[in-house]
Amino acid sequence: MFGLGKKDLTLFLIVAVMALFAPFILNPFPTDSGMAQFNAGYPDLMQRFVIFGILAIGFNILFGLTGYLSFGHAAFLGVGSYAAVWMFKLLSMNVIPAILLSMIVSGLFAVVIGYVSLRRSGIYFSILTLAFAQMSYNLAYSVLTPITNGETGLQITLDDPRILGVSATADGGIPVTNLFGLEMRSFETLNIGPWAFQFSVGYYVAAIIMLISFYVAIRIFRSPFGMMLRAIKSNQNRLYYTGLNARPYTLAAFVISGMYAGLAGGLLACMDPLAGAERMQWTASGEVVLMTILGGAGTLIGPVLGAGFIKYFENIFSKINDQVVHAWVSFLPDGLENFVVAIIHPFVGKGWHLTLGLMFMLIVIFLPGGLVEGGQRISRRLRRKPAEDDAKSASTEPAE
Amino acid sequence: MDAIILQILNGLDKGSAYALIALGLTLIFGTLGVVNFAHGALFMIGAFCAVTLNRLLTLSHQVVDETRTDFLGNPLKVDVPYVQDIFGEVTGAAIIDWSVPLAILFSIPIMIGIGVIMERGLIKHFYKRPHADQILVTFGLAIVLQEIIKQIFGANPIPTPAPDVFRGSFDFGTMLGFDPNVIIYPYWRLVYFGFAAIIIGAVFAFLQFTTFGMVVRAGMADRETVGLLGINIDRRFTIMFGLAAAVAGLAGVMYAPINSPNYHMGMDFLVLSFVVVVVGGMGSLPGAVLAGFLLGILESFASMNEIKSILPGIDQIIIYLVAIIILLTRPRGLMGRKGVMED
Amino acid sequence: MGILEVKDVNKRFGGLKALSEVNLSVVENTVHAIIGPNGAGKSTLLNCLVGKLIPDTGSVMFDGQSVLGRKPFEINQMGISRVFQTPEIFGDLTVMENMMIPLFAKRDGVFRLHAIESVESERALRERAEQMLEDVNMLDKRHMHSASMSRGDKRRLEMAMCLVQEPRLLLLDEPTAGMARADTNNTIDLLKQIKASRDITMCIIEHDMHVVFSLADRITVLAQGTPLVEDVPEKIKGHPKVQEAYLGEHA
Amino acid sequence: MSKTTLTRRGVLRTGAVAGAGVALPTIFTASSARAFTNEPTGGSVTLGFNVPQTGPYADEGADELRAYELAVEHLNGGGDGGMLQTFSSKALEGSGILGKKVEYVTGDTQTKSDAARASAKSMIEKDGAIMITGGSSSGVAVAVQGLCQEAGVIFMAGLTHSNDTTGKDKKANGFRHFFNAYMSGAALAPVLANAYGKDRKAYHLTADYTWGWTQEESIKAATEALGWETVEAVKTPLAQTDFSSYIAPVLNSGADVLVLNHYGGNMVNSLTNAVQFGLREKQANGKNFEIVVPLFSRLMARGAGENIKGILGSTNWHWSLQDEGTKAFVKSFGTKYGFPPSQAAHTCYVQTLLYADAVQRAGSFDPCAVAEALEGYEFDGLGNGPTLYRAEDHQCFKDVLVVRGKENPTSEFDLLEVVEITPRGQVEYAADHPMFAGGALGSCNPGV
Repeated sequence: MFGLGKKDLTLFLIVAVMALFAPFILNPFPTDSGMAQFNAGYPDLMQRFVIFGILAIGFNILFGLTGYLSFGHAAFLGVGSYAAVWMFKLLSMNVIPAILLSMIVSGLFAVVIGYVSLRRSGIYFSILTLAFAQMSYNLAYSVLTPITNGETGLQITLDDPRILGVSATADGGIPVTNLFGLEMRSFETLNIGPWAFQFSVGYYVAAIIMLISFYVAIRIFRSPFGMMLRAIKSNQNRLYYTGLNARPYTLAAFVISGMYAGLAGGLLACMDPLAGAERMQWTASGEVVLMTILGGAGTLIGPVLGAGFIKYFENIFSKINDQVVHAWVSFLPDGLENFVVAIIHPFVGKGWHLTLGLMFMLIVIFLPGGLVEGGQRISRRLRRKPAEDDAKSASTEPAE
Repeated sequence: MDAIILQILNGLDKGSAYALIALGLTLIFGTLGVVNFAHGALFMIGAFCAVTLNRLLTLSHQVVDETRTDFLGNPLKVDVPYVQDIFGEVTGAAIIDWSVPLAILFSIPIMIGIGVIMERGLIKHFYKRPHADQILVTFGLAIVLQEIIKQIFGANPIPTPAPDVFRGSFDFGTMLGFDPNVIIYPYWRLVYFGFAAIIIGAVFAFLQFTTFGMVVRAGMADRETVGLLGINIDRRFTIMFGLAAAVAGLAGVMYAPINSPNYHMGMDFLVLSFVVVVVGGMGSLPGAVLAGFLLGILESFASMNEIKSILPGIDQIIIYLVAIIILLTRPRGLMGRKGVMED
Repeated sequence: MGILEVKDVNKRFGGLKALSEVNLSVVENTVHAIIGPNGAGKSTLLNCLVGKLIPDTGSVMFDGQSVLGRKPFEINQMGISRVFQTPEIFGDLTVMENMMIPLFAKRDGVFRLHAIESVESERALRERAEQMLEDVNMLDKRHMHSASMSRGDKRRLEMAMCLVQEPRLLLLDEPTAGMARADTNNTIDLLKQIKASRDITMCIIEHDMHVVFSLADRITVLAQGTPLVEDVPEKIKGHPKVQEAYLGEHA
Repeated sequence: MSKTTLTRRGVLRTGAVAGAGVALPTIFTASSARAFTNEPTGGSVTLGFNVPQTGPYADEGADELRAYELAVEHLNGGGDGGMLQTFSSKALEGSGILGKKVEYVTGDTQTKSDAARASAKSMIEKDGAIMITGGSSSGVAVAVQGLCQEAGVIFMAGLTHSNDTTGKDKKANGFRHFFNAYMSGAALAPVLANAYGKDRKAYHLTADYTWGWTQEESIKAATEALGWETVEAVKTPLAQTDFSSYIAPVLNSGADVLVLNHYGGNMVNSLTNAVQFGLREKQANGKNFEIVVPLFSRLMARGAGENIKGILGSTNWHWSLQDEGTKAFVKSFGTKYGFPPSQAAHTCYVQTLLYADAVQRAGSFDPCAVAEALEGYEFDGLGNGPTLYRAEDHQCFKDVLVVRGKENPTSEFDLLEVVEITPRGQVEYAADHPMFAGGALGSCNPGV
């Protein structure tokens, strides 16, 4: 079905079901319990999960397949966001033209950067992409402020000359991003007992686009083109002597991957019409790399898991303060309670970076293949298959 | 003319810092083949060695000064360092004043220790792993290290002054026949430049003239062959890692008076030092040093008003622009060898 | 007129004269061996044929067209395939995928963005790949991860990858270097079988005389960058100039 | 877990959502049932404290958070009440806001506009925060202010000094208590002219982003009006850590004053570098060479150590002020944490009180009602003397402090001494002043 193999189809359907039921899955704790802090099922974070998932899927097409490690991928994310916000400012608050323009602009950007950077390979390529992205970031923050609004980030204002649409709504507000009238920010809440589930229009738009992107990525992985990209990673020399030119293949992969990043950037702007220069900083590029490696580079689902993992820490762990920790352990005697809080304190709230750093190290030390390998190990245990068998099947289908 | 001389001086100084960090990074790349994202953190820890020693020397007991009050209106408690109790007021104050140079001695064993523990405990297990895994684990380590420093010392920069005698600046211009105050340069920065030159020289001499260095250089050129010769290259690599950590740490110690250390200074330098290493050419020590000074000087030139007025924002991007140009014209950087980190 | 014509080729590396006045003519549908002691310039010559090096002077014509200045992939598209000294295959891919890539290259040229169709759906190509694998007795290994195979199998796979493109000229760079006797004999058998079963021109660079005399129709002896003799194997065997060139080394 | 054990802290957490749970099981409660975004329905109300917890401003963020916790404590009737006793409005009684217990959630802005918005959105969407406050940079303030406008909650800005926050980027739902670059210039210039004379040549180093530019513009205008000449104004990259190549040419440029339009880490480094170059011991044009740091932050100044001694700058507030409000605040903050509060802590504390008071006076949490209560509101007793929240741009007008780095500090907190308290009248400007032109407040948005 859909031109996918059985395994791919299963994977796709699992992802689709998870994406569609995310508001339930991510909100497992009743809202009035102490654990509600760990709920991730609110629109903004769910949107971020799928949008950064798109970014990581796209990055993986380049890095996972060809092995070219771009350290400047965030530049495309940023350019995509700027393009989308300019579309909102100048044309219409409809998200479709914004998304299209963000993909086109980032694609063009990727052609230029890719054409130059792909003349080198290995770490030289990484540094070239890094240099381009840092230049973009530094200029966007300073000299290019008329286009990017610098430090603050490009926003929608009340005096935008919107061609199709109004500059301001009747009650003097700024119009809202929408899909043919369906507002991205609107949501419905479903209360079942002590649980509250939020269904956001923006999330579902982003989720459907993520599923399409994921589907396209699977097709690319299984296509002759995807195979060529893996061949490039494996042995470029042989490829040249087999009558194939690696350069256009890598450039195509780079551009596709850049357009994915642009799409993600455009979607970020659709959900929240602001484009900040920090989106292009090297730390943001590094984050994409980390997401992909953390989840499992070269695997289909890994990067999405990695993206979710990092965004979860960023948004959930950073919000846990001492007051919250006290609430969790309030059943303990006061002295012990303070002791436990003191232990947890360095790892949450302002210490969320510490936890994230530790998680990076633990995962890469104990799960060399990333989160996907963790999943594989668990399922292997469950199935109680001989380990050999799986090792073989895993190695024959490296792109799973 | 005077402006150019001035910026060359500035560039040499910036270049010293770049070159020192890049040197250690290249040692690790070249010998161990490891992409060490935690190298910036080692530089930062070096700077905090200076802070720590300063703190240790100023460990104090409090004496109540009845004549003054604190912000809540209570009698003011004045800190009296133990060092002054032991060595007397004047000598004690002098020791505190010289805490940064003293921290050089203090930091060497600490940095070597940290380097060796890092290599034995963590990096060793990643020699055969893909570069991507190395990046992830060392990046994780860098975050952990800087968060630990943040928990201890806070996020704000901590002033760590140089000894009093190095305050102020030296007037080069008068030596060269310019007017006074045209070409001035802080004493401490001269010290830093000299110090960097000594360290770089020492590392090169060590690699050039000792058997140990010869083995390591051979290992950098062809690791497998050296291994086949029955030489225990692993132990030497551990020592090399310790050495690289010490070089980064010393760069940090001496840098503390130039810019007050803060917990994220390592990350600020990390990207730049990678650019320097790659522009110099992977695995080339002279390349790293050369690139460090080159980029430092170019960065200084780019900050001149005359150049900025022609090319606005050039100082924002100069390093990256130069890196791109060099990598496009010289595929393996200034002095890189073929086949190192190209896949 | 041979299918491959090398005329007056010179190549210097700094002060070192690697090739001087090399002339070579390879006749269609024959096996032509190039032998010579170490440093005779065999590999340099081969690299000039496939576009990796460009000669300083002279011409290299394949089927009437110059190959000079063309990139390796363009030369492959002209119908020249190359087998390397150490087998160059796509180690991360399965044997079947290794076979599919040259077929795509043959059908679609140096680049085509077919990113949405699946490899699975290319029936005709798959059948040809399977046929070729059967010819080299590797069909049962088609799902194997190619990096995990023995060196002999890798060599076979590499040859299959070259042959499946139906090249008009197959260049082999010391195909048995570093092989055990048994593997060497297998390779000779394989090459004999190839030679017998299809119209193909082969140009072998080889060190091992056993291989050369089992296969070659004509032999060129290269020494110090210049061809010494060119003749049929029987005549080469006792040739004084050849013995002189190999003196103390091989004989 | 916390439901059965109703300890002190347990109650604190449960209240927020109790209201939502009562109406079970309503399927698809239309969110429009509420009159405005996150209308508190239970016995408590949630405020969102969005401060930098990682990155270079983490310490400033931590101090802001301390102030917020103190404010919440005071609003709920705990502690000694702090400024509630000195505040001119007596609407607040220490029983929460409108009888609802005040709770809070915290988040990390990372000093990035993107992350700050994500954090604020999570507070609004997940935690039901009715008001967002905090931040330590203008970029973040403007970005979060924009978000709050769209989401329909009130934004009480933390530390933000750019003219734009209440200038071209002003929003109906956003309010700033902190002073701005224009006020810095207006307060500082006369003091500078007094101390260093009217015949001075200034050399500006300016952080190359929006805040830096507005500050440079403001200081230039104010000093030039008093007769100073601007020799050169050089932009420095934000990421710059070593300013030597920017400072080295200063002495030879003919200037005799260096103005550092830098903040935070930039300020610490550029000032340290300038002192290293010995600029302060030099003479130029026959006068002593001087350095000016227009926006001083005591917390950040600590990083520059001895280098700040004798240097003039402006600040929003300082703990050594002797008015009753300041004394009360410093006392309760100092007693709780053991050291005096920073200006960031002060503005955040005051903003929380002002918000709570406005709700109390309006009798509703409705953002539009709150905004109306704040607009044009005159108050006193919160430090800085009598203060006005101007209706036209939601900027507070109050006294501004000119400070100098102290020569003989008694502790690491005692770094600045107040040179002059510039009266409000001197720093006021018209709402349509060209430096604040462009943009419009728009209309208040109650959300939903």
